[in-house]
Amino acid sequence: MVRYILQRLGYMLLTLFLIATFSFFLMKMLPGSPMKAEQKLSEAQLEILYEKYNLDDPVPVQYINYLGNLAQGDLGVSFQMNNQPVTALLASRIPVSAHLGFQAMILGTILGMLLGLVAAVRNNSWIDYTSNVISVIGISIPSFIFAGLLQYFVGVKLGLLPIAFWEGFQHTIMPTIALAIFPLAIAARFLRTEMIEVLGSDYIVTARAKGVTKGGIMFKHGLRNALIPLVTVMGPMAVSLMTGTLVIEQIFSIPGIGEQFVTSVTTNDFPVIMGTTLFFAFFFILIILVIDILYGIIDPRIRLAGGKD
Amino acid sequence: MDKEKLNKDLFVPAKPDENESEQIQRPNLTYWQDAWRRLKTNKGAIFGLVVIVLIGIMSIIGPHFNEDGVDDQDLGLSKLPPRVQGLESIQWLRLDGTKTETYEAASVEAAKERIRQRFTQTDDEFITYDVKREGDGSKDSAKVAGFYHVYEAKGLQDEYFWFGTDTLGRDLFTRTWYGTRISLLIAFVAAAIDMLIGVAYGGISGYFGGRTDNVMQRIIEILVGIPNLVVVILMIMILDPGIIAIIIALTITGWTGMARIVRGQVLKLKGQEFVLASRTLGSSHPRILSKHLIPNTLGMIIVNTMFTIPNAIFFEAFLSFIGLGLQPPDASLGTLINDGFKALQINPHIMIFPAIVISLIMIGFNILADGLRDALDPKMRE
Amino acid sequence: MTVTQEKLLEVSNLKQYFKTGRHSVVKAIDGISFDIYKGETFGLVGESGCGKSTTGRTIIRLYDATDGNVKFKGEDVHGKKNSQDLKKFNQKMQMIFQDPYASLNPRMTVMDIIAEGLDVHGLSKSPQARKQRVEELLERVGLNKEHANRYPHEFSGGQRQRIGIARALAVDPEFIIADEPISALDVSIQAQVVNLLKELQKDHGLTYLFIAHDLSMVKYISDRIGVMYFGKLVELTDSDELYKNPLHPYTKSLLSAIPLPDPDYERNRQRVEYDPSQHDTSEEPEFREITPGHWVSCTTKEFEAYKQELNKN
Amino acid sequence: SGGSSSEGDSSGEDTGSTEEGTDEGTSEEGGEASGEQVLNLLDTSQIPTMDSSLATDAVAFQYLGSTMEGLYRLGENAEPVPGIAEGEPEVSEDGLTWNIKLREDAVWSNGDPVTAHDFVFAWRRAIDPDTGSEYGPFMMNDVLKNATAINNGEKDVEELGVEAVSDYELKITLEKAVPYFHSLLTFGTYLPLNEDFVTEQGDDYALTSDNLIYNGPFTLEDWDPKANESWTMKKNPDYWDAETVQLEEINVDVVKETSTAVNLYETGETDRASLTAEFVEQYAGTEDYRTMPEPTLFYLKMNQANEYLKNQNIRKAIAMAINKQDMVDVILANGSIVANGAVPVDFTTHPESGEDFRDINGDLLTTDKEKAKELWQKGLDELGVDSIELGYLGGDTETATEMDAYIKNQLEDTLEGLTVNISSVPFEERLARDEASDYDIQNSGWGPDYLDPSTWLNMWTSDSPYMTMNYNNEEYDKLIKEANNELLTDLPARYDNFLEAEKVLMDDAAIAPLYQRSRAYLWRPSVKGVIFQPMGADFSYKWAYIEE
Amino acid sequence: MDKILEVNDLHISFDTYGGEVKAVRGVTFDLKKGETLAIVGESGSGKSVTTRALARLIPSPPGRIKQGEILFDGKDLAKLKEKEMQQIRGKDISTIFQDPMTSLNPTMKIGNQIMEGLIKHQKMSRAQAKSRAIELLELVGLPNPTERINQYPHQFSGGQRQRVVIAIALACNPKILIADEPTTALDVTIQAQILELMKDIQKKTESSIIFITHDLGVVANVADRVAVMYAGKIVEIGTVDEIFYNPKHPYTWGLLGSMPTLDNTEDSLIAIPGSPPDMLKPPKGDAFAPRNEYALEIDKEMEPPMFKVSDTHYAATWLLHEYAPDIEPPEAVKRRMKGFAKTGAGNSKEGERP
Ligand SMILES: Nc1ncnc2c1ncn2[C@@H]1O[C@H](COP(=O)(O)OP(=O)(O)OP(=O)(O)O)[C@@H](O)[C@H]1O
Ligand SMILES: Nc1ncnc2c1ncn2[C@@H]1O[C@H](COP(=O)(O)OP(=O)(O)OP(=O)(O)O)[C@@H](O)[C@H]1O
Ligand SMILES: [Mg+2]
Ligand SMILES: [Mg+2]
Repeated sequence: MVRYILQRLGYMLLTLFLIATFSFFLMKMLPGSPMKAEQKLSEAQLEILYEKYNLDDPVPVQYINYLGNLAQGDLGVSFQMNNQPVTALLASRIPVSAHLGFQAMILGTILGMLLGLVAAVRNNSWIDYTSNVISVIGISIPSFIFAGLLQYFVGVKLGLLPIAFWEGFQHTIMPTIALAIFPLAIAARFLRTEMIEVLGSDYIVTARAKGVTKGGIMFKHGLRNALIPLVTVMGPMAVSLMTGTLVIEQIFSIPGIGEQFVTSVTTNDFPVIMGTTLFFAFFFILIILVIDILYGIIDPRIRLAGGKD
Repeated sequence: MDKEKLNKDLFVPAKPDENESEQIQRPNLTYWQDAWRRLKTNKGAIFGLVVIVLIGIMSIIGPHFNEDGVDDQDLGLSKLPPRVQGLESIQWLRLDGTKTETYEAASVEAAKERIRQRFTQTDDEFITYDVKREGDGSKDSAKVAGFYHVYEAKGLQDEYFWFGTDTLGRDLFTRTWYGTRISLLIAFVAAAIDMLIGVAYGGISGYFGGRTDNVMQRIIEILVGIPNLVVVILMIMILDPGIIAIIIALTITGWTGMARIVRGQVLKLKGQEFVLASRTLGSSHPRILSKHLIPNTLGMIIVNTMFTIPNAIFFEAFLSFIGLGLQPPDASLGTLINDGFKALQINPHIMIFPAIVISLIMIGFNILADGLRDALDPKMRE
Repeated sequence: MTVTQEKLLEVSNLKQYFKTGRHSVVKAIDGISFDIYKGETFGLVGESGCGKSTTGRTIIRLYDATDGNVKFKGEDVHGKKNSQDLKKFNQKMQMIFQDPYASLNPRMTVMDIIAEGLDVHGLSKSPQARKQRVEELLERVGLNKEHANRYPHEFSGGQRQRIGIARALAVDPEFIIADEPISALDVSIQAQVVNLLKELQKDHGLTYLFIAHDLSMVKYISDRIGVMYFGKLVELTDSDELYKNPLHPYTKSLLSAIPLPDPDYERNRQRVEYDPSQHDTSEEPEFREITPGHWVSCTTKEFEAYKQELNKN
Repeated sequence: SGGSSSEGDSSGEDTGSTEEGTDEGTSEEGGEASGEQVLNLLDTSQIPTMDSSLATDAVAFQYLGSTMEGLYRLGENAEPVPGIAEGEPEVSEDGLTWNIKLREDAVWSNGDPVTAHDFVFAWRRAIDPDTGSEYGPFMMNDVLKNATAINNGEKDVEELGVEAVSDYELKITLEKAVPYFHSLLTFGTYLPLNEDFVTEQGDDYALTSDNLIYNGPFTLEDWDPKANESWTMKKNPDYWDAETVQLEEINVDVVKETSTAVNLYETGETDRASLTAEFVEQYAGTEDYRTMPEPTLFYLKMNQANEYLKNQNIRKAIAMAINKQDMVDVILANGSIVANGAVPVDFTTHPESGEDFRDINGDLLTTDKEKAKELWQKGLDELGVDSIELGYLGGDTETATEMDAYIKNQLEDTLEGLTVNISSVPFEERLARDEASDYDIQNSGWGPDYLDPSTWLNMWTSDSPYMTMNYNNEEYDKLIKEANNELLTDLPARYDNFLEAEKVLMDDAAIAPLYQRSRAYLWRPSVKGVIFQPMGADFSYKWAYIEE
Repeated sequence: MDKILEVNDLHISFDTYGGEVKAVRGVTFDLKKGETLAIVGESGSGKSVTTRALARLIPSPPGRIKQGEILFDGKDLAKLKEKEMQQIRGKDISTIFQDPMTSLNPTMKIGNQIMEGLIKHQKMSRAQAKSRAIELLELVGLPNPTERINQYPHQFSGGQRQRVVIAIALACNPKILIADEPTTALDVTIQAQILELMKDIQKKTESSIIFITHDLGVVANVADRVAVMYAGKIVEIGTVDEIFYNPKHPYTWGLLGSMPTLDNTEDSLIAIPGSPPDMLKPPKGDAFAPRNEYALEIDKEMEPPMFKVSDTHYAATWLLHEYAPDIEPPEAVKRRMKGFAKTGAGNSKEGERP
């Protein structure tokens, strides 16, 4: 197990290295420069600035330098927010996005699972149909619409919750709900499908034959066995939720990484792009690894150290 | 039982029946023909199909229902609310060509004043009021709903814009269906990419396993790891924005989710006896993949496509938002919703109709997908 | 039954190890050797998990052997590499699987399942010829041609196994490995399948490796029987001889456990338990011929004892 | 954002002042402040930097302007009023030497006095190539003596044309007699820096509000752009003119989404929300609604490398074919006005007559569809074609897609045989294409950097670095060249040259002016005295107060 | 012996897309205390459905008990509420399911799976339940039970899993143990061990067993009485000797004939041709008729009633009617009936069941 994880971590370093490499060169091909007043500066002035920021070195040299700094944990400083160190920027923005994403993920998954469970147990009843309609709406209407509606009705009309900003638990409620709709829909749909299958399997009948109650059947026997596909889809989703979402952060004015990243790409803020990319990739690969480990925990039949595949 | 009543003649050995009862004649159909036959008998799936086909048809003929073209602008007709002949009298449908706003104020008059300000600023010739609550002078004690009869106010008594108009005075009915056309195209393209690239990639990765799998999975991780946005912006340097660019953007990473899912299924299936059986017959790898493994993952493939489609539709809207997508005055459901969202509180009609169409498409696709999944599974026969 | 002394298949010192972890290995088969003659049915019995299926699968190259070799008509099966040779080999040797349902692709019609071999080897010239051949095969295994358009789940177990047999026959094989072809079936249907296999053997001169754990059935169908225990062959002889004079204690235990449809017999049946520790452990057992054609895995001491035992009878 | 004072609608009890304008507050200077003097504001982006040498954008200049004090500050009607400077500068006859006395009561928030050395240090820092400042060279090259050479690394920073004659006297030497230098001195790049503090902070300088000191009306608190998107400004008690400052506190939060800002305004959590066109409809009739015209112009650039656009009649036809009035009324709907020239209204006035530039030159290129059709036909005949296809590089404002769709429609509708293909691309890509002259028509905009017509007209000369549209008119070049050289000391003649140049430009229809932008806001009516500035910072809160 | 269970005219149907599948069409039998009743019959004949109905474990929908009663302890189980049924399941009526590979929860430690019932029905503490679970595993002959209760099903071989399933079923000393093909997946040696084990336990606890199988060898080994089912009905029921040595129904003949014996000679096995009827549309008359080489014309018209052969032996075939021609069972079956004389059961043709 430990060995397996170490091996995977080894791959992870390799993958990260490749991602860093590809991203770096691709990024260098982006149009324009990170200079903000680019439009107003003459060629000569731009050149002076390039020299100052070592942007006039050949790209491979820049790349080597970047890797050198990276190896020392130095991600450079932002161009957009003058001289702010990227590590500090990530360190303060990521927790916010991660917090929000995590809450949404938990809320969405739990509610979605409940909905999916009920729908599976009451297969083909009105609850089932309602659950399906909720799922479809959840996946077909983008989250920013829910966000807008929530903000207007709950925030302005009813005045129940703060409209924006990130200043305490109350402020997290609306963005969490808006963000949770999509995972909710997915969780409900996947769990329902899988649960119906599980509930039809022999060991569920065995459990019933022992006199286990309905709740016991569902939670102790059914759920765990229906969890695998859910984990498969929810893992990458957790990554995308927890690494920040542009629109939700924008609508609720949350100082997260999602919105920061889009800004950095549109302003060619290379160090921030790279830093965020590496973090995102790291997180993604890590989650994939966690999922693989979770597989083994959820279903003991799936062995980790599987030699062949 | 009364034995006297029994006919003694029947107690003789029976003549063997030649045509056994179990032999039910069945037309000579291939798997796919058979799946289609099964699909036809599934009411839900047919309903879904009908919804999609109707929307598809509307996306073709809808823009020609009236004389207004996709880009026929008239700023004089800007932001008209929806109005449909015959449905004007049904209040709650709100298809009567009025704008409405409800205000709370200290007195009815103050609320009415607020409504006037909102709509005309001066007179209330075309405004009707509905006093919901008389005020007593205290803050927000009165509540009045005002209906502004825009069409009358603009002297357009004979005009009917079924879905209303947008800022530039373009007919939203025409634009919604036109946008549907593009979104459906994108939906199909996304599905096709999923099917072609995702399924093939996942299939190969899972089937060959071992080192091949390891490398292919790492490639996926790299693809997912490199920010889409960077890649997408780079593409604009090479391509001009537009449908082609959107399709290429979708192609780059759209299929990775599908690949992962197909891989998982194939890993599970490849040890099954029917696959071994095919191997003992000397089947080639492509044959085993295409005839045995992929058909048995179709259920998962279909379910996953259901999530790919809305994602693709909104990815397109996102691309348009950052400047890579459709070029104005083109529109898709995604961009219409994006645009409408900005005016959600003031002119909800701009967003609502595209949102309804997209939900209908998704509902249609979902029921169809469920039906398709059943139809593709021969066990669901009958 | 025409049993010649021509060897069709020679298995020598075959080993198949599975790596199950970084350091753990399952020795599914651990050095077994036997020959199968042309036209005979060779039965392979043993308890669940002793390596019978693995033996069959390794012979037909579903697994690459860890060690040892398999010769089919004098040619080394595992040495072949090029795909042309492999295809030819796949045509001559076929397999019938343990679980008839699992071995049929649920999303293919019976027509396509049976014709797969024809398609792979390009054995039918036209769609009509293909259809005709499939219908012929269906009739051959006692199904009728209307069944061609159905799906596996629409058949009973016996019918499914017939489809599996038809598929194997489609490519005109000379040798068929039948891996517990009847264990998953109903008794009344087992009889159908066994009768069919026997009939086919008579008509086409097929050779079978028949794997099972139900001794009464194996005895009925086989000419010679090998008894496996824990990856090793412990006894090999004529089927009648095996029942009359079982020598290895495991064989005895196995025979004593067969339930017979006779209440009287059952009431009085004494089961012999097999205890592996009863063996003489002073030396590694070897496979020795006690009487002509009767081989048992034993040490020299046991060898003598077995000989005496036989002489007594 | 806690501690907001404004509650609900204050409708009814407020005086029904009719003319709601930008400078409303100042007209009753020193008006009654009542209630809690706390202002809650929103901004659309983070302050990217508080380092005046590195600042480049309006947001940075906004907060630099509120917390720092330069030699002068823009007051009412965009007139520079003394800040750290004591009175007006003494300018030598040739206009090249400026002597400025500094007030002696100005201090930094750490207690250090503000001296002439602080300016010398700051300006040298801004032009030093090692600082990597973008606006330093942009604002100082060709203005301060030796600036260009220093920035190019050819001369030492010590040779920059600025020196501290004494602690409280500054001597500035110019390269040319730049007539608008006075207004440049109000600009953020020319703010002073406390050398000791900046050196002590080193790389950390201006990373957060803790790494800053102030000498302006307000101090900044809780600003850490990498972590938060909110900050607070507090009245600076050490400010030399602290008496004038009435606001105790200004809270700012970053909100990018207009609907969110409006919702916050509705619930009273903010005193100002900027509006996009969608919301104008809802609020236009209310007393909270205000528009603030800006001297920012939008126009179409027509690339004359294109064989069709080389034709003057074609260009003119394009410039006249668009109904600009409808565009500003319906699409923008925020008080923006139609532009019919290359210089905005209310920007500069004639040095002699005091008349506005725009009033003198009047409308030069107006919408006239009939005329446009005529010219178009003429152009087509001259070119010998009957249809033309042109690419259109889209704009980057929030209404860009609508605007572009409208312009395309207008052009195609009016000009028969014209096809316009829009490509709307991200901002950086648009810049890249602009620089490479890779466009036919481009929707583009420009904001001024100093108060002088040259900020609008210099860029259209054939040798300007901004000339990407291959326009070349010798007469125009000559007029501008004169204005920037021999006429520098004859300001009225210089002004006339600009007027003449604009006429040439418009007659050539080198660009097709579209509109002059305005911004629409919801402002709490109780907030008074906020001054709107045409360049640099958008607002000045020094004189603002709340009157309940 | 006391009757512990009485099943009367049980009908069970499944509502499927294709229509109503009449899986069980009027089954009547009883079970006495301490006896073993074997139910044999072809795949799909309704054995599992019948027995599942006893514990009310028919998935519903689509299944439902259409008619009939199941009397246990004076209660009609067919009408009991789900909550009350939960009290009976596992405690009074235990079930061992057909497929050991799938009837254990793959994600739950087997110890917990055994303890679950103990904690619920015997109100044991976890510790008590655990030691009892270990005891049970020992009882079913699983080595190292203390370690193995912490393992998951996939770590057990098929035979071991089957023993675990049996341990679960025995946990609460049920009054009735329903074993649905508990040994089909096992090889003969392990099968034999398990059969012995079940007999032992039955002796100790005096419980009654319903044992389903289609292996007549196993039936001969365990059963006191045998019921033969075909197409949703019991076609013959009697003591084990009566069924083996004096079978009356042609289907029973077919079953007996298709078993090879160790002393079998060259002739081929007697297979029952064809396949069972589609329960969606059960044929008119005798369902077995189309496959029955001894079918009479009347079989096509009318379903045969139960004819009484002896007090304990009934069979539903028109061959037992007085009008029927004398038909000899096939040779292979006759050979098996050699032992018949010993048992001395009468060969009576008369007497329908009262
Ligand atoms: N792919 C594999 N990887 C690891 N172990 C395997 C694999 N295939 C089989 N084994 C192991 O090899 C041994 C022999 O398995 P095999 O399937 O040959 O048994 P069998 O005699 O056919 O049993 P049965 O009668 O149950 O079919 C078993 O212990 C099994 O767990
Ligand atoms: N859930 C269900 N839905 C529809 N039909 C069912 C269902 N369960 C069982 N049946 C039908 O009921 C009939 C009897 O099934 P049952 O499982 O009792 O057979 P069995 O005698 O136990 O067979 P086997 O020996 O294969 O276990 C079959 O025809 C089967 O198709
Ligand atoms: Mg096997
Ligand atoms: Mg069963």
